[in-house]
Amino acid sequence: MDFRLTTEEERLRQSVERFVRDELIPLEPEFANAPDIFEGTRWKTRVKSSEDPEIKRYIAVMEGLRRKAEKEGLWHLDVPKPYGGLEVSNVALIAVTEELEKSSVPFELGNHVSNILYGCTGEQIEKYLWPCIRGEKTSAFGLSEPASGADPSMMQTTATPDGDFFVINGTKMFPTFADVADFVQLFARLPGTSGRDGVTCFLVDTGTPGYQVARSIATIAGSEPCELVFENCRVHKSHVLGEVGKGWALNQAWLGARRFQVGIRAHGKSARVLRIVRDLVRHDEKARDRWASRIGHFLGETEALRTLTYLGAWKADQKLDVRAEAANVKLFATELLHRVIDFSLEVAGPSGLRKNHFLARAFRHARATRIVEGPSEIQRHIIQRALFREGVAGLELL
Amino acid sequence: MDFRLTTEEERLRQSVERFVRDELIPLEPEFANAPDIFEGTRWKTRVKSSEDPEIKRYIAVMEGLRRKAEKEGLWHLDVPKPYGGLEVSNVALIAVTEELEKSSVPFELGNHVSNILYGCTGEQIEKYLWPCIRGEKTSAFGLSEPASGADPSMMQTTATPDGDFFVINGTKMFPTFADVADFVQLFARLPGTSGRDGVTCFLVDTGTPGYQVARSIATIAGSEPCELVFENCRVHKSHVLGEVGKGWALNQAWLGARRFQVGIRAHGKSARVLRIVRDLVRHDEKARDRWASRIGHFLGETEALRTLTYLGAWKADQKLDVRAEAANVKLFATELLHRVIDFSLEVAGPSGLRKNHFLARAFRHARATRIVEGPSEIQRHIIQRALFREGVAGLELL
Amino acid sequence: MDLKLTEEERLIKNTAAQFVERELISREGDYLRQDTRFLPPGAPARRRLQPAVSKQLAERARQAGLWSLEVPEKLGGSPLSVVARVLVHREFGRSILPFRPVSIPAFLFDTPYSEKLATGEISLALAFEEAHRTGELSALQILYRQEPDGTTLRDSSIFVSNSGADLFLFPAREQGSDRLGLFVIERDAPGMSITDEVDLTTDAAVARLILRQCKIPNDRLLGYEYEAGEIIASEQLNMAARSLGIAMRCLASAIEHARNRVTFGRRLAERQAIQWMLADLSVEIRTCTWLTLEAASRADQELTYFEEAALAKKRATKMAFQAADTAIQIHGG
Amino acid sequence: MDLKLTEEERLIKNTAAQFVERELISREGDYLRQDTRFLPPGAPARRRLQPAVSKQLAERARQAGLWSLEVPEKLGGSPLSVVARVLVHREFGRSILPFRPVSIPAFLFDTPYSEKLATGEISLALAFEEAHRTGELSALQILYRQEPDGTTLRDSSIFVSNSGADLFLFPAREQGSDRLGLFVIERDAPGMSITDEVDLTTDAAVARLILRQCKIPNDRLLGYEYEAGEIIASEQLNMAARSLGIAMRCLASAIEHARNRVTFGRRLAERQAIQWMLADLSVEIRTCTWLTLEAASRADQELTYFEEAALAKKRATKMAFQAADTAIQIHGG
Repeated sequence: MDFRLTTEEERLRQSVERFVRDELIPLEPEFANAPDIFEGTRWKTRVKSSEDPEIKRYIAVMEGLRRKAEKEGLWHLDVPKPYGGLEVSNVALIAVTEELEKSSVPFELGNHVSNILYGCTGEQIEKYLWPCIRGEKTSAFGLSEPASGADPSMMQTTATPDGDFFVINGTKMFPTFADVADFVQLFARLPGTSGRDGVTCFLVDTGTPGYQVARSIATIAGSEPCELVFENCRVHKSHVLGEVGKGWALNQAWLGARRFQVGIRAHGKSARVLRIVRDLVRHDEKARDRWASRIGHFLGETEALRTLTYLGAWKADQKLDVRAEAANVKLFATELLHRVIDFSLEVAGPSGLRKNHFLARAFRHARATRIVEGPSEIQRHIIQRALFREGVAGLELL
Repeated sequence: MDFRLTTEEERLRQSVERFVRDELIPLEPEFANAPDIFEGTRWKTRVKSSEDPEIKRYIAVMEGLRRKAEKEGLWHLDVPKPYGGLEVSNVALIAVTEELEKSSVPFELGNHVSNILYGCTGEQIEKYLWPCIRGEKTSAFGLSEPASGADPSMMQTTATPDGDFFVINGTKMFPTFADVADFVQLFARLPGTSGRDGVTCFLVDTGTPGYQVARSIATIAGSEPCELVFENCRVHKSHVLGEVGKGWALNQAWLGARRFQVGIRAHGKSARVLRIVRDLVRHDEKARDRWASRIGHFLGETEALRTLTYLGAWKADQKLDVRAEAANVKLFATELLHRVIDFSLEVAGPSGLRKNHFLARAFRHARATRIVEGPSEIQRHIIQRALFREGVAGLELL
Repeated sequence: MDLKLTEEERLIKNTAAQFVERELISREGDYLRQDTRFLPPGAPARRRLQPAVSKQLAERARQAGLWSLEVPEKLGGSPLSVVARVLVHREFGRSILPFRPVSIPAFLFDTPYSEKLATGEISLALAFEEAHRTGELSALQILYRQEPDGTTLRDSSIFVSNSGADLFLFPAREQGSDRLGLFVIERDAPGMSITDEVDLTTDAAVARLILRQCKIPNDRLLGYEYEAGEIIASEQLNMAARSLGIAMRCLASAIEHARNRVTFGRRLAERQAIQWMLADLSVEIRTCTWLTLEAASRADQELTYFEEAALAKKRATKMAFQAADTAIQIHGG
Repeated sequence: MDLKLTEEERLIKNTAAQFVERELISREGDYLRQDTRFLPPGAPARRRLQPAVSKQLAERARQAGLWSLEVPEKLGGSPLSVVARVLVHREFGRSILPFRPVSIPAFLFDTPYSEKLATGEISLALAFEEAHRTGELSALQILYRQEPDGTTLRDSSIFVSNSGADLFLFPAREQGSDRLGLFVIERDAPGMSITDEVDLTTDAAVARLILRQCKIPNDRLLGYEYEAGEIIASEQLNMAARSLGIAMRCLASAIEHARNRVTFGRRLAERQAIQWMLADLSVEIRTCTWLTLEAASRADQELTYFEEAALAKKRATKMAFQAADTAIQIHGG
């Protein structure tokens, strides 16, 4: 049994560690006063179009960081090799993210490429995949509906074949930033199908007639879900991603991608929150004695989350079944982070509630993570299902 | 809205307060070293037959207390007036118990009379009820079976009518102290019945042919459940308590009796445990700072339990539906006490685990209360059922 | 013991409930509605109640007898019992509209401000943040020294949440002693200023009250430790009561959603996980309801109630958070 | 990173699992069986493993290579890696029989006791209660002073749990300095006695080790702070490992019961409340399993591991309690 990174992974981790030390940490004082929106992913999308000079200045800093990272070969880490990326292991990606999370500057290495887009074929590759890899296009993910979420049998949006086209009708709720995205990965079902069968995924360009983003909705988390309306929207069959009728599997694959990142992110953020709490009580002996054991407890929880995350990533690299581990990490990570931040607000008092305060931002951002991408209830369900399927054998060593 | 006791209730409370101050508190040093068995109800039953001189000495002290309490008119508090008792209100009984619980001496006012025995008629009154009121007889409660608990449909013990007799066959698990009881209140079903229907309650004397107590079982709580076997045990129809086929309602009534006592007992015990914890850290400033806020938190929980308990008792006195309140109090009381004791053991360290130590005893005793008389899961079920039946109206003021 | 509401209590509670339903809940849609279909690229602005709406609501609340709940009879008010006040605040807690009856401590009605406070012409803020934060009077920053020609306040900077008020009530410690004094200061008093308002996550704001070379007339000292304790306890009861209203609303909404929402072929209400979240929440609400009422009832009977009020506030505010969190989870999950 | 067991690790784990199944679990019925059909009227006696059984088990464990896991090669042992040792203790944790491989710190094998310890002829107790309790060396009662003719120990009274041992290892603080010394003392050393054994709730017992005018040879000082830390960390890993075994057994038993038990027409396993209790427990077990193994692996790689071991122990022991508590609730409810 060996918990160490491989030499190659370790070398990558050290590069990122250096990058964080040399490039990000020095920017922290500046970002401590950044506008509220520099939490979550809002700054990468809608805010890019802001004319506010202060925001433009921050965006310019981010662009500079991006160029430096690209130069050091730290950009396309999780892009497959055929597309010019490093295609690093899950474990390596966790190690990289762990380093990045040591800084509070909200900088990520690489662009967000929805993993299912690697299933693009033919012209789709030039039109959707490459621009996403290069950061020229962004996409929204159109699955949930007013009455359906994780349950495919409730999906009501239909795609009716009509010659070489499909005619799409229905409403999608909550694809984030769809109003500023270039296209949407839309899930709809063929007429007369039910359950998982017949669900098909389409790549629908913003501006396609019959496709309208009705509104965007403010949330405390800074992510902005939208309402999408499709009225007799005609989409050519060349826009089908993967196979007709096999779209539900794509959704599952999307959920499964890099699913241990949530663990190491929560680990990093939790550690940073606890550092702030420690700083708050540092000069007050009574406060230190009062809070020390709870801080210690949460630090221990945070380290436990780290161990669990690496375990999951390693199992994923071995192509083992990681459904239970992934649910484990998602549940542990999001619930822990919530408790850590709640605790930090208790220690910080009212000043922690200031809108721009790191803790207030962290709170707003963390709350959503207990719901999105499978709420805690679904995670527990997955865990118990595995438990009753495999018994304690699922917890045994390999 | 008025939270005060009536003048009469207040007078009774003060009498008990005096009794506790004058009679029980002075005995505390002596009882601090009492044998392990002086927790729970073991000393009232099996231990009475012990030849151990030390145990006999303690029993004699208890008998002395009983005589004093009888002299002061503090004995038959919850016995109905027709049977010479005071028949005090639920609220008054809670107030009395609150006073008694201020002392760690395990003394209770009055004998345990199973409330359903007040349904005795004819000769049953002389044979079972009066001796129980006078403390001359004790009874066991024979409901659960190896495969059934709270669910009547699983009950398998049968009572087959045969002329003026019923022939009883089956096994009962866990009636406590049945081996030293004088009779058992036995529940069995008529042949061919199911669910609640047909369940009948019998008063079966110890020694009746065909009725055998197979064994008693040691538990950490000091209560000793027994296994009862009935093999063609013939019981005359005059031993039916209440109506034939209507026994399940008796079980419900039994569960409902004085159901708020568990709240005030847990309140008292929790307060005493927290007093011990406070004494433990009193002389150590660092420990005080470390534990103070958790002690304060638990004291607050304990007071909340008290308020909830009085509310329930008052509603019961008004003959209102208290199913949700009772479940509330049972759940809150038993789970809180468990957490308080667990916390106290954390503070006390290994010495709290000594078998005779108050905390160790309290721990063993408290664990069982989360299961017996409806486990926490059943209580939550009752609460949610009321909630979905009545909505928030069930929480509104009256 | 009689835990039923008295007729008066029931009456004021129903009045408050109707007011909240008709005047506040009915306006929530407007208040919450997003101004634009698409969010602007900058940081979102703080939501506020329009001043005209605020004024109108205050007027109607006054007509309904739900405004200055403590105004004494000599000033034309009909002061409520503490229990009744708690019932009113509990109803107001049901609405997310930032509007509630102001609380004016009784002893302020013996000051020259009394009439204007009673009519609502001027408003009052409690600047007790420091005392709340540490719970220790020794930690108070503001020191005072009384001299024949006035009271000198040491230069200080404290947080204040209702920064738009005309009068500020705050505790201070006497220089060289342990005595605590309770002072009132006018917004435009020399040496006093309000600065640095920042938005909170809660749609409220917090600002700093700065004292620099500030000297005030001696009659601005209105009370001592007990009065300060009373104000704190009274505020705690109000907060506990509001929290109950918040929680009841959240619970009702969660129950309704759970009854209607179907996932994987079953209603959420049939799932034990959901049932238990709500069962636990209801236990907490029932507990806090009666803790709050018992503390209020003790206050009415002139028994000690500061600790009881503190406990009710601590527990009820946590409960309100739990209620909102649970309702969000059930709606979102 | 490779989290699979190596061949050696798998081998020793399987050996231990078989031993526990065949020799320990098979004896549990006898061990737990109540002596009489009806309980006696007095206080129940402590349960103990019969000395003959204990001895026989030790012999068989030694044959299976599961006894002194740290015995060095020069004394005929084959010391295990820390990971392997953890795997062994985890298996032993599965049985409630009070029997486990003894742990003997490596440096004791350089003392005259080495052979007898290796053969199991004499036994060793760790008297570290004081150090565990406070976590602070400054709180240690026992002070020592080294002189040319021997080491004087200050009169003291400390708790010791394995009071039947022949040798006792304990930490002490040097008089007038912060230095910590690690000493071994024989049971019958002059000035040393064991008294006041009392039963614990756990079927174990605790006693007092009393030192009165005790002077021991200077060579009984075996190490300093680092060695004491190593012993503590090593014990913590053993406890964490045992806790894992306990929890796995409890979980397996709860799953089985939940699958079979029917109430109100449904199996417990179909109830979300039960499912979630067990799901939460399994999360905790998975977490503690890997915390423990990671700490052990760090020890093997000679990285710092004291903090990791402490965390694993703290969390795993709590988890074992939770596991037992949950299993009891599911069986009883």
